[in-house]
Amino acid sequence: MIHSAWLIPVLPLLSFLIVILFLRNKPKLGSLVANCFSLITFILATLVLVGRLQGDSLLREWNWLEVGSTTITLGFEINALNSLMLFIVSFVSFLVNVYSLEYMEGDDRKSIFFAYLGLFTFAMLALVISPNLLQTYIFWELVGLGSFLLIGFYFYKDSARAAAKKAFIMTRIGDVGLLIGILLLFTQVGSFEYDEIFAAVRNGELIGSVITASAILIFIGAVGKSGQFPLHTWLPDAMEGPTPVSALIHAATMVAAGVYLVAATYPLFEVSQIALTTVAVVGCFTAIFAASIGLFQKDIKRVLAYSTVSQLGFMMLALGTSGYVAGVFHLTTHAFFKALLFLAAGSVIHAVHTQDIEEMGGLNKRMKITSLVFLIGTLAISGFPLFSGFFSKEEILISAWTSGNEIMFFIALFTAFLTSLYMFRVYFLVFTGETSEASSHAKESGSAILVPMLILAVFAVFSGFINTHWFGTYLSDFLLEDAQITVKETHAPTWILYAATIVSLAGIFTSYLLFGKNKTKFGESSFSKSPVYSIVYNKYYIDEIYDAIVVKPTRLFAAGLKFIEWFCVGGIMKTISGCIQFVGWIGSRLQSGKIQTYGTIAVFIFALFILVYGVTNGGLLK
Amino acid sequence: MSSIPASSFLLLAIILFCIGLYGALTKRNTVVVLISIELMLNAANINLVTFSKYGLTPNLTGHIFSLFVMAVAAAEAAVALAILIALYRNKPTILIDEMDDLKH
Amino acid sequence: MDLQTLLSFHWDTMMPEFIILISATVLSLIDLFIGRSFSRKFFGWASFIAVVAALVSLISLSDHGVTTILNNSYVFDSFSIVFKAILLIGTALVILMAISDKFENIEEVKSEYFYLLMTGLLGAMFMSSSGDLITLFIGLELLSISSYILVAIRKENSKSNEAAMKYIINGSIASAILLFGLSYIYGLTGSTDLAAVQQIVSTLSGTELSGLLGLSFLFIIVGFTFKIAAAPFHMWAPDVYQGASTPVAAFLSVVSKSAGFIIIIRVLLNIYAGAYSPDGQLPLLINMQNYIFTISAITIILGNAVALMQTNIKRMFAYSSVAHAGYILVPLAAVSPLLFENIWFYLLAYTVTNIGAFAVIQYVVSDENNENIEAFRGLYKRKRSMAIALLFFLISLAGIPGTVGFIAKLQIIASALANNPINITIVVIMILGTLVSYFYYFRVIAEMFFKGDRLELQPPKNEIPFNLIVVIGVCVAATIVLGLMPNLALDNFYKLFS
Amino acid sequence: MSSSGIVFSIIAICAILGGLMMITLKKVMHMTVAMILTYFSIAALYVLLTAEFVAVAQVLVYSGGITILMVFGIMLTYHKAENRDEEKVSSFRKLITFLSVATLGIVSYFLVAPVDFVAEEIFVGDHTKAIGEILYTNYIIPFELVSILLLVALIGAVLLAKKDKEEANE
Repeated sequence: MIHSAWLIPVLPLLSFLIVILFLRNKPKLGSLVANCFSLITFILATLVLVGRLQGDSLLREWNWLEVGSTTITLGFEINALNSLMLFIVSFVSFLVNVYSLEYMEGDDRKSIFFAYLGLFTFAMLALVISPNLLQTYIFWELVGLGSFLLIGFYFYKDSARAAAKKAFIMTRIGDVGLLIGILLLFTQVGSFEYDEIFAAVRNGELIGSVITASAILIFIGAVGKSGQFPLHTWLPDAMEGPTPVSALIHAATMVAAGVYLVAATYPLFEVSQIALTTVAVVGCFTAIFAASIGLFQKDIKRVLAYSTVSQLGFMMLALGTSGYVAGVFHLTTHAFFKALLFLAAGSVIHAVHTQDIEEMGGLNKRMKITSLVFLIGTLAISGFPLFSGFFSKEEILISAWTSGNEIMFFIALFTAFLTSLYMFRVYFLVFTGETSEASSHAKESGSAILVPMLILAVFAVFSGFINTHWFGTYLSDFLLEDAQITVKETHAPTWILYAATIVSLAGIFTSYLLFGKNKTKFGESSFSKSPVYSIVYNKYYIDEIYDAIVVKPTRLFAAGLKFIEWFCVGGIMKTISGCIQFVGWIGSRLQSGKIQTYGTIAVFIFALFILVYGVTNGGLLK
Repeated sequence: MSSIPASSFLLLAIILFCIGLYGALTKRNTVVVLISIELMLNAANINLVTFSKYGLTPNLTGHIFSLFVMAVAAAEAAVALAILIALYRNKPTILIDEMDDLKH
Repeated sequence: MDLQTLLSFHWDTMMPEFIILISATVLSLIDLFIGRSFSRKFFGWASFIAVVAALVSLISLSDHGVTTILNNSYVFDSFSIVFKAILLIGTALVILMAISDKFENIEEVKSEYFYLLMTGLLGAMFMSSSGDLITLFIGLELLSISSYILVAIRKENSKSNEAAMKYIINGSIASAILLFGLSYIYGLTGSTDLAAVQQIVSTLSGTELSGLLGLSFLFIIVGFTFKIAAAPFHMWAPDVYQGASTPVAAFLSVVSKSAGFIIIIRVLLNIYAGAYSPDGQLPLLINMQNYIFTISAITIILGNAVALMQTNIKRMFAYSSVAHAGYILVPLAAVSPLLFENIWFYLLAYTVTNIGAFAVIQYVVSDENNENIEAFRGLYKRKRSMAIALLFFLISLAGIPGTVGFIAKLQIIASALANNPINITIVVIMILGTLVSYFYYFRVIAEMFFKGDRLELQPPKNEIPFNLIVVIGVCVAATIVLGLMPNLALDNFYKLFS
Repeated sequence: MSSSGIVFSIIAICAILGGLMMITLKKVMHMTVAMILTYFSIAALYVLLTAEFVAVAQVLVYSGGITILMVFGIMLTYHKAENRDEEKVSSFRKLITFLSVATLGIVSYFLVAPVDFVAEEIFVGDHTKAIGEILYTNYIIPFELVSILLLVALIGAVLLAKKDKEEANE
């Protein structure tokens, strides 16, 4: 089975071509065909994963292009990491396909939507099985194109257009870094193959600064795609796409591509402490930064988007602190529970036709199953004991602690607290309390929406058990089997486990006090102004305390970060684009339409050349 | 005859080339601009003919080349004037800096 | 030399040139003698057939072996075959485009159009197939003068006249500068035969004369930058493309530019690769690399930055073609060992994508009677096939994987870096330039796919003419097929050069 | 200075003077006359360089053909504006042009100065015949190509300069 792994990306491509060419105007048939293909892809991927579990890695390549003495190959590779990724991607993609059957009902471009899903899945799967950096880059770009199409799916909305464009451009900036990194490696190694590059690194053929530079450049690519600071701004905006797309792209797969890339090129990072530290710092900062912004969002999808950014930061932090397994592990569990959360959010949006959580409320009576699965997802992401997120987050905390960087560890711990705080905020505001006006007509979604969610819920609960210290570290053993990295034996202090548990519970409890009991809404000017008569005095007192010690500092912190974002990121972007625009402006001003101006400019530059030549080579000064 | 150094001829060519270039870039009348360009071509011809006589291996190729250049120059001048006349029919000006509808 | 010697040359290798020459002459005679009322519609197809016949005869000659006629006046070698093929393909496509060229609803295409395109092509072919400075110069001028007239051919239109005026004045200045440089080459070597020149310049080492040789390099390269529309002589391009009719703009941006690169390779490599610099160390070409580097960098930066500002689609493509000239100069600036194939493949890629794009532009512009980018608004809903075709061309020009444009850029970058890692500077400039180019290419894509209210959009007034369907079909197919299987073209290239 | 040196100096001064007058005089007709002076000086220079045939061609093509062409151009496009003051050209641009051209000239001169080739009598006998022979054997290809070029220029000039019949009737 493993030998025909190349079929896995080809099938979604076929689905894309068939649907876009022949079934454009047949939404029923088109979506059905896409689903069939998606199912077969998923089955194949599962078989390949099973095959890899029992067998060995595989590498197949064909010559594609010859540039002088260098041969560029195309091929595919199956190893532990990417067989796992294949499974995750095709699995989530399949569930999203099923889910969209109902969710996209009535849209007259339903077929096209499914075609795009196929294109995107193709690109992502092909990215994952690439055996060399060039092929990775090609599909990396194609993934960007697919997400561009899907984010801009509702292109008649200005905001969707702007978001699609922003996503494309922002990730392109990262891509340029990646491309330069790849080319830098190419100049040094003379090959794009992962294996050859890693071999060169192992044999010490590359000097340290080159490794560091190329690792950081590759990381810049990952920063763009995985929405890390400072290139994260496109990800929340990308929520303009249909919700199933958000679940697929902006939770489970595409944004994970950055993390995957860092993991796939890990041997490179491993030997450069500077690169690792960069990854860790950026990840850590992104985690807390996004979490603190997420706390104050009102749009349910934006909260989830920021939480994605934050969780991706966690993964990067893990990778940066030598927690290779921890990073991949969290990537796996996150794919399940975040897809679940998005799908559930989609179900809610589908029912209440608003995305503002402060307008929702009391949905647990009307949408029992959705409410349940959302709760499961929330518990998982919050790291509630025995849920999947609990184990993977613990791994990350352990790797942060054992790397010896206490500050990052405590930031991560605090972020874990914030995570449960803001995620439960969503849960409490949306599902508990009085039924709001918007929610009063909500109906539970149909089975095509519910079944995928329930399946994902099962995974969100249990997927953590693939790597625990109690039952066995299956994932870790599997991944380290053929990953070309060195593993450091670590002894994690047990108190981290308790600390993680306490932090998670504290977050949930705080959230309950703030949002479950009191329905604090940040939308009102301030909550000290909330009507005194409606609440009992001592509750009010608690509110005050929380307001003073938690909410206000966090809000201040968030404001500060927002400022940094606006100032640094925006400033740099503005400067660069300003420079280009300035050059363009100068250029078009010089283009005065007057023939002789053109000639004068040409002769002026010509004279400069001649002057420089005369002085340097011509020996004019001798 | 041989008392004139080759560089005198070459210097003269450079001077005429520069005069032509300056005229081509600053004169407003299109016809004068065209004349200036002819002067530049003439300067190149002086070089060619000089090198025919003074050179590593003097030969007649320079003469041939300069004859070809003359033919080309004549053709270019004819086409340029035809374009000028066509232009003049649509927009009665021969001032070169007034031909600036296409810009930026 | 008697008739016997003259006849002993392999004149048969000039078959493609003869076909073009004879058909151009015959067409001009027919044009002269048939009546005014007689339709000249068949001119386009006749000249198309002639160009295709020349291409076929060129291919049939491909295993003929190297032949030179009359002291390198005419050289038939692998270099000339592969580059002539590009020129012929480009011109054939442009002629097809020109058949249905309409301007301000004047149906009849001027008959002169076609034989002028053919004489221009003839000049370009001699530029790629001559080893003698005089012939090269005459070929260049033949191409230039034909182009000047082609730009001016819409003589009722003052924009067209103005464009032609700009073109001819800048062009004449550039060719005077070029000629001045060539005169020094002749002076230093006493010959115009490139093979002889190459031999003699290598003996000039260490003498003070190599200073003059370097000077001639600057004159020549600056003269040539006019033809390829690179900085500093690029400023005519936007104005001329805008003023000229669309097929002529396509001709200038593809065939004329390719011919410019061909003559640059011919002249610069032959003369300067074997010469010594004034310090007597390296080949002079290496010494002068910095100037090509600067030209290339300025061209890329300026072309892309100014393209961002444009609202007229033809001007935008003019600046984009300026930027592409900058990319094609990169292998020269990097003196990469795979220079020929890099430039050749890039020119091939550029030919099919750019002509395809111009064909779509021609259709849309004449249908909407509007040259602004807004003319493309909602094209996807109005004429789906056109929008999708243009999408392919644009992403190929932008260099997105899966298209031939990507392979071409990749080759240039890879071989520049493989030669010498120091070239990373120019490669980074090239990549950043490409990044900027996404903005303006995607503006057109966004305009076609994302904008335009379904209700407000008018369906296109005219059907797509058959000839444009052929052009666009061929170009789309080439863009994709060569993007996926570049070896189809490259194998043929290697076969000739091995 | 030898006699040929004196002759050369006079010719050179005439040529440069003609050029300078051409770019400083105000009236277009005066400029044309200055141009003829330069063309004749250059022809004399060719004689000095024993290039009699080129000299004759110079007189015929430039002083004859091209000058008349230019005069026709001036006549056909005669316009009052032509005598408007030349000062309207931006003096900044003039300065830039002047500096560039001067730099170009000076640097070129320093690079050209070391050229110390000595003159040789290249060909004893009839230059014209020799030129003709070379032209029709070695350079037959560019020669034929030039004939096409002239044909193209002819067609182009007629095409562009003639009035279309419909227009003429209106």
